[in-house]
Amino acid sequence: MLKKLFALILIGGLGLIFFQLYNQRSRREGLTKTASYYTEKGPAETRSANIVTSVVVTYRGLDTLGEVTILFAAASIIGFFLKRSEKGSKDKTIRNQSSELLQTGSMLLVPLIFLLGIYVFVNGHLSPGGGFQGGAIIASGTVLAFLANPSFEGGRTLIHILESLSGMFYVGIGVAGIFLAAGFLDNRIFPTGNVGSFISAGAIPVIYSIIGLKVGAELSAILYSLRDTKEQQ
Amino acid sequence: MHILHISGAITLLAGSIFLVLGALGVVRMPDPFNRIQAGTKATTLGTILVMSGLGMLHPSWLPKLFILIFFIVITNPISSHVLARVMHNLQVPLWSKKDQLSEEEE
Amino acid sequence: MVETIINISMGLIILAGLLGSVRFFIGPSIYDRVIALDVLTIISISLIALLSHVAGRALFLDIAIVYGLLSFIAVLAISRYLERGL
Amino acid sequence: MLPVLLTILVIIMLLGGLLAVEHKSLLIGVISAGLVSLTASIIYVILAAPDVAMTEAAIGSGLSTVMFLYVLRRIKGDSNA
Repeated sequence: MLKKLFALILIGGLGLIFFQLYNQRSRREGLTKTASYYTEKGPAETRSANIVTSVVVTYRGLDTLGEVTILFAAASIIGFFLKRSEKGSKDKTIRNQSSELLQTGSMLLVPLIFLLGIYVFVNGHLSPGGGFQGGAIIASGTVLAFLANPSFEGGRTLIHILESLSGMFYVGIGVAGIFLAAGFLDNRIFPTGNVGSFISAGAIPVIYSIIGLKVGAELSAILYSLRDTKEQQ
Repeated sequence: MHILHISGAITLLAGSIFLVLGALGVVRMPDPFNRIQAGTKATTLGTILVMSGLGMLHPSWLPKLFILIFFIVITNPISSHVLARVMHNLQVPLWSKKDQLSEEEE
Repeated sequence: MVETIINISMGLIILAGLLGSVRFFIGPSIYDRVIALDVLTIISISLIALLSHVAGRALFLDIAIVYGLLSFIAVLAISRYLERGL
Repeated sequence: MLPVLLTILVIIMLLGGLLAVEHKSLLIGVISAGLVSLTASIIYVILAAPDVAMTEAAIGSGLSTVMFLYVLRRIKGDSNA
């Protein structure tokens, strides 16, 4: 009872502070200095129609590399700590089969979801979305395959190959930017087209495809290891 | 051109009325089986009508709207079927006390 | 004329969302809440499509497409969890 | 129309978060988290941030629910509703 009262008082105090902040705010006219630089120079320099993409991939590309590295570390730690059940010993978990309608529907829908994910990360420089979103959509396709068939085993080696190769290519393109263009992860190593056309923005679609494949492979690997953990007792 | 806009807006209105009726069915129906029936059928039709109305208002959006209708028409029955199957297997109580789908004959 | 009808239908869709969330919050069993979540995702697909008309940008339809293809996975996962098939 | 919609969405979102915290059943908490992510995605669309809305839609609609359910299955062994 006392604990709840304390929590209520805490929430009330926080609400009061936020209300004060809300009352005293002043509407900012125009953009900040960094934001106005991105919106003015971004399309001209990177030739990408989506300014968020040009910031994420080019101006702050090193941060994106760090995020991908963190995701890789998380996936490998989960794979390390959640032990897989051995091949010889029978898996104790009883999983009920899914209905026939779901199995038939998933045969149509899993490739469609993969296709949507590829569309999202290939079109990242033109429309909302990009590598992380496309990777999450691809992992959702893996989820659907698991739901339709609980003992689904396809693509386990492909995931590990994709994970390693895409990481190598990402750093490779970044290093190529040092030699062929202005700096690490510069997108002008390929010819930049016109803003808004499909083949434009230099290396941004290539980098986003690599990020999408890597994120999709890592999230799928996490799902595989979450599914295959040994049951307690 | 103007006729197309007005008919698109009316189709949109019809679709939103179906959405409201579906949601009302979800609130008012007595047991989960009736609710899933009202909530899936009416809202699927309502979404299709809303997308068609938007397609009449903006003819250049038609490809994306067709893809959207296609996805909804495929995915919606699958999810409601799986949920209804689970409810039947776990013997959720019916409102009418008489199970027409029960396996054992008397 | 056209804009008035569109405003009315937007109000109706908001009303539908309110009704669906009423069932979500009072729903006695877990199944009622899952059904309400399913209905709410379908309503929100229509809402996002209508918002893209209000904003006049076809870009927002991409988000509606993502929801249209992925929203049923949550319902599917909860159903498979309940019948112990996950 | 849009401010009214924003207010309604924020209220639904707050109630969903409260339900997720306060309800005894963990499964209902997972479903409420799905509702919170749904409303957050619509709010991002209204505030004209399509990239963030796309992220929220891709992560929150299926993936996070499934990961929560896998963990729930592991820690509880057998449980229904």
